[in-house]
Amino acid sequence: MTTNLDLIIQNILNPPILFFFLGMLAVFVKSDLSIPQPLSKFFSLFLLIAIGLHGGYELSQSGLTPYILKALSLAVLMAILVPIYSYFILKIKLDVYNAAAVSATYGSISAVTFITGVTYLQSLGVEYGGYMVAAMTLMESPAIIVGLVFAVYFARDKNKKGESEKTNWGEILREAFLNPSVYLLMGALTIGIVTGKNGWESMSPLFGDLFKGILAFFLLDMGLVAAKRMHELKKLGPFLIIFAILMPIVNASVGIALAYFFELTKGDALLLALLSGSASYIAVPAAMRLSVPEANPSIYLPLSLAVTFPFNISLGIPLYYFIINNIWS
Amino acid sequence: MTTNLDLIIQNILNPPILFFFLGMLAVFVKSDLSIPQPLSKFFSLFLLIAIGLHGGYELSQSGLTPYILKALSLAVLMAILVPIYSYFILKIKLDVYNAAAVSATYGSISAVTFITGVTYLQSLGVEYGGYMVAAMTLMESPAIIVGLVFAVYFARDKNKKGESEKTNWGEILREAFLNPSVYLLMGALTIGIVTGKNGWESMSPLFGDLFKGILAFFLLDMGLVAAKRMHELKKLGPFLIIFAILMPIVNASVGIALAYFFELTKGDALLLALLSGSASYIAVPAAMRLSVPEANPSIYLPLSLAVTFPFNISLGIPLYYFIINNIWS
Amino acid sequence: MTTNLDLIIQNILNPPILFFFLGMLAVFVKSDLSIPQPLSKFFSLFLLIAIGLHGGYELSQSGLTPYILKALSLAVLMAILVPIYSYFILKIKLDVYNAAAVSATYGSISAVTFITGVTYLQSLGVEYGGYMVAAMTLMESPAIIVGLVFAVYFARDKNKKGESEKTNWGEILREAFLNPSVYLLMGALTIGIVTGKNGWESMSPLFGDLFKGILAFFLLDMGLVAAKRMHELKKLGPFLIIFAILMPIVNASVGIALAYFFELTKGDALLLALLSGSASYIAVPAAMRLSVPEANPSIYLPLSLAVTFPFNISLGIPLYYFIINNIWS
Amino acid sequence: MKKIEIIFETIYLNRLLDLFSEKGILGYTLIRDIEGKGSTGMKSSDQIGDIFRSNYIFTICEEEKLDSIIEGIRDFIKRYGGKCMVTDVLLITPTVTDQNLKNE
Amino acid sequence: MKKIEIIFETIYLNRLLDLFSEKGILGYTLIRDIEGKGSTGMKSSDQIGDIFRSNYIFTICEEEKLDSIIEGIRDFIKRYGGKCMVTDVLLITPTVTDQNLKNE
Amino acid sequence: MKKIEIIFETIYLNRLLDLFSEKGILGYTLIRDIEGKGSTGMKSSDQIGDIFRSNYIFTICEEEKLDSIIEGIRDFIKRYGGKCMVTDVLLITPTVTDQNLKNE
Ligand SMILES: Nc1ncnc2c1ncn2[C@@H]1O[C@H](COP(=O)(O)O)[C@@H](O)[C@H]1O
Ligand SMILES: Nc1ncnc2c1ncn2[C@@H]1O[C@H](COP(=O)(O)O)[C@@H](O)[C@H]1O
Ligand SMILES: Nc1ncnc2c1ncn2[C@@H]1O[C@H](COP(=O)(O)O)[C@@H](O)[C@H]1O
Ligand code: NA
Ligand code: NA
Ligand code: NA
Repeated sequence: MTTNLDLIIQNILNPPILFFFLGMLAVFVKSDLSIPQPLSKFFSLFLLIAIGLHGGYELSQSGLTPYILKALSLAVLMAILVPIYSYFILKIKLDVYNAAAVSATYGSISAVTFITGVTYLQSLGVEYGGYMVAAMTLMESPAIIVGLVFAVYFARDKNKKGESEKTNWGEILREAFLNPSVYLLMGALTIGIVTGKNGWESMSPLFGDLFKGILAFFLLDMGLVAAKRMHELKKLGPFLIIFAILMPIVNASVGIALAYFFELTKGDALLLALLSGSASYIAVPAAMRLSVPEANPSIYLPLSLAVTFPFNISLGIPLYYFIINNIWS
Repeated sequence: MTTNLDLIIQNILNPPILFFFLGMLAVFVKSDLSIPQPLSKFFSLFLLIAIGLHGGYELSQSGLTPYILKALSLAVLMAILVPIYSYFILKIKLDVYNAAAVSATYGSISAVTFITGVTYLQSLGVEYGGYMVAAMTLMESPAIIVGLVFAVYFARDKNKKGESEKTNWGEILREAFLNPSVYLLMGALTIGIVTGKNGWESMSPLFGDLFKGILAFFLLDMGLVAAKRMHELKKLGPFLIIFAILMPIVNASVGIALAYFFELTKGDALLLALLSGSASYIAVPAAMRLSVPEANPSIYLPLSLAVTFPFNISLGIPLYYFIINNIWS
Repeated sequence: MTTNLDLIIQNILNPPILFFFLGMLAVFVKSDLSIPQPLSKFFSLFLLIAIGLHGGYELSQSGLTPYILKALSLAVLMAILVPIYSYFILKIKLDVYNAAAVSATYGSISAVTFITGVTYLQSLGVEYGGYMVAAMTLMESPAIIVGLVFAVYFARDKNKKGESEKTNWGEILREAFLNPSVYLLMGALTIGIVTGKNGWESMSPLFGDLFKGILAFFLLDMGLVAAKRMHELKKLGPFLIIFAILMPIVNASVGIALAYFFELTKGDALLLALLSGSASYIAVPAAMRLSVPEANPSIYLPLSLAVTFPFNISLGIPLYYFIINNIWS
Repeated sequence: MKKIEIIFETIYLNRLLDLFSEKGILGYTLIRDIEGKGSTGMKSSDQIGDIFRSNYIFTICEEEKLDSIIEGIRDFIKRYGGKCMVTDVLLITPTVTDQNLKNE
Repeated sequence: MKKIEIIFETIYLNRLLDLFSEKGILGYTLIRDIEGKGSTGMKSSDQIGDIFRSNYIFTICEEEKLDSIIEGIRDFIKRYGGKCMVTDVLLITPTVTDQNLKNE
Repeated sequence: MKKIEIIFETIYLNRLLDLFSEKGILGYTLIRDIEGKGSTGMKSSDQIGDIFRSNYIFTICEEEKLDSIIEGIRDFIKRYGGKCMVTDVLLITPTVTDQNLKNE
């Protein structure tokens, strides 16, 4: 029987995770290590395409079964629920704009957290469904809309005094559904579905075999960037830091409960938990900066990038799996 | 028996082609997807080196047979013929400078069109010769010289009134034969020939196995860039747009006729047709901008990049193969 | 029996070496070939991580035997000896600052020279130890300290007249031991040791299989950069050029003598010779520019990059191996 | 002529360009991914994602247009942050007479 | 001193540098791959190939040299397009006296 | 206000930023990896490693601070090389009155 500690060690003794901490350490010891921005972009484009293509290929093999539809529905449900209840928790300490932005951030997902969970399941030999990539794609956008509706609705009074700034919903919807992450993921997913087995076979030497190596490279970069933002946490106070650690656990637990109730497999349950518990650090922050400039990015970005992300990939994954493992068996 | 439609679908259901259209679509729906320039550069360097190395390796295995010399001679012949007759067609509507620049563009080749044709032949299981890479290399430069000779010769009178700007033939020859594309292709080809089987085996995990994946990545980028230039087509009028679709078909047909007459194999015939029918969008436009600044790049670049290239890789390849298939059998 | 010439040809008919000369040639014939800086960075990060991970993995399999400790000690000894005697040779012609900077450059190592030697040994089928990567890591920093001690000690009098510029040893030590090259190499080595066989298996499709291809790409870039610096050599005079060719031979010979005396294997002896004979062109020049701004980078960089590096990877490697092969047998 | 330089967050580029075309500014030069420090902390070029990244843009315009443009930019900065500077420049055109140079 | 700023198409870089050395300009600073919009449409940095890409260069020179340089640049722009601006600057050198600063 | 522009070797960035904070400069804008030529030869952006690479930085400051800052920069340049220029600029702030524009 594997203990909780074994599960953590199994997760941490994984080169990608260790490269993340190597990146963080570089900042703490003031090494000048840096990764130019075009490379970050390359790694993240690569990962999105790879995740999409592989998920699409698996969907092309499995087809759209009732079980899959159930899993996808649960995912969308979580993507709408999480930002709603997060908003009201956050309103305790934050103003309307910041509460809306932070709740949107936590309502959406982190693709890298997701795939770190996938490699964890692979290392344990636990099965999971390729359709969870579709679930992830569906979960990226709703929180942006929910967050914005809150911001617009609850800030009505303030706006009245200022000049009549009409909310440009067209731009916001485009930002929510066509931002580069969502667009590329959907596109690659579709190409994966359409080209099926042949397509995947021609693409897998790049997008399959090299996946873990590129993930390690990208996590090295994320470690650098996350550590550089850490100093901003000091200004945020304990409420938000605690939020950024407890909220993922709460959201993941709600995801696990739903997964249990609707009889998902253990692997799918972990991925739903991770998607629910993870927070966005690329797509949603960009959307919020554009549509809610009043919110302070030095709140929502460091929380997501420098607290929730490291927590999830190091301790969160084994913790959620420990819970699932105990409940399911 | 495969029908024409099957051939098209076989070609289009290819991840690289689909990624090209995914890139175009991103621009049309105004997604912010973008690929930083150093990555474009990486992909194009990669593809040139990979094509060169592999072609060189195959040449090192086959040696220089009379058949190969015949194929190479036909290629050079086409590279000289096409810009000559194109010039006189283009003079109907364009001035000397623009006619020269467009004809040079269409007389030269597009390496990515070529390799898309190669992957198409591979998917059909049709044989072709690695020496066609050498043919491609030989076809890059002549059109630059032909175009320039036209520009200098027919624009003599105009030049007389202006200050005596002497044509710097040294710079132009260097641009024609030593521009980065030609140089790298020739260099990699030579290295491939010299290092033979051992060399290719050590390089193929990068330059062989990952080829299709990188091609997909690069075509995504080309889709973005091509779509961004499309708005310029409106200003060009129907003559040029029709030219950019009909001319590839004409040039490919001449190539097919020569290939048939000189008894090339079906695979080699397709590649000769594609080389003849494709137009340059990197090396020749750069050479023309330098040596014929009077020509308008908003004519020759969009025609090649936003009309001929998409046409060739989607419909041209199966169309030319359909013709060849019917004639040869 | 392989002759010396065979050994050279065996080394030169290697795609990575040929790509280096292709890069140099591009500059000499004035082709516009260029590789954007983010790609150089990518290749060098890739190579450092790959070398570290693989060395760490091999160390995890071998453990730390007395033989390995012996090899590591010899490496450190060479890293301290070389800059000391180099300094006094260089003082014949150079001032304190430049002598210190050049001797630090030659006391440290070039990772790419090292791995070119490794691929050479592989092509000959000669065994060598993965722990030599640890030896290399240990050899990077000491020369920086030695060079600086010389600069500070022998330049005391000069400094007295100027404003009292205290040497910032904290910054210098960080630069010596935590510069990006050393940091990443140490980090990857550690991750390789900690994650062992499983870790390496998940990373090797990227960092193992693609190694030679990326090395070829990086050497193409180094060829371009080295050739661009060559014109600076004219100003340096014969003493320094001769130094840059003879010194590697001397240092390698001392390394070979030590290796023979302490009974290292032939493969390890070649790598020790190469590490001793190679000169740094990234980490040490950066450290010197920071801590000895009085030294002229147009002396130490071109010597290392445009003379010693090309010499070592083309003629040095087979020469040193020829010597070893004759002595050991 | 006047040179108007603006430093602003990358993410608001389209809005600034919209403002430019509203105000009849037809030409500009843009440098992406610069870095900087100011009252809102550090902007660096090696972010993951587009937050905390800056661009630099400048436009040369006639003095008559200046007031109207500056007004728009002031609103922009009030809402989205950033810095704006104005300097005098002499624009060299192929047709300008040498006289202009002397009179600057 | 005068600061001469030029925006030009990347592809003509060598020709501009030739012009500089012809005119005795020994120092310059260059920023590659900028973007911009003007009468000849958009120049962007994410092209495939070198067409429609721009560079930015500036050089500080003595006022006496200005006329001759500007004349060369005017011809350059006439033939190859681009924009050029001139401003007054004070060059700080390690040896300059504080007097200069006051007199600007 | 004054605009101080400095071109310096990449490797000395931290030392220049230290100087800035010593002198009370709180804001600056930085463009990395520019290229250039001067008395110390070519600096290009496609080096391997950090030697022979340049950055460009500018800071807007009040005229009163200028002398003290320039003095620091002069020492910096004497030791580490580089170039520095000063120009007059008008800083547009959200609160400045239109009066300022006219009076420049
Ligand atoms: N005093 C200054 N000098 C030059 N650039 C500045 C200055 N203050 C701010 N900036 C630039 O303007 C950006 C935004 O400034 P701020 O809105 O004050 O954070 C900074 O990231 C810098 O790039
Ligand atoms: N009014 C302007 N202000 C600033 N930059 C300009 C302006 N007009 C043109 N430019 C720059 O000069 C380049 C060439 O301009 P043009 O020759 O007018 O197309 C453009 O791509 C811009 O980068
Ligand atoms: N006259 C000049 N005009 C513009 N930039 C210059 C000039 N002289 C030098 N520079 C810049 O300053 C850097 C250092 O100059 P130097 O210390 O003279 O080698 C050069 O690489 C250029 O980027
Ligand atoms: Na979530
Ligand atoms: Na052609
Ligand atoms: Na050494």
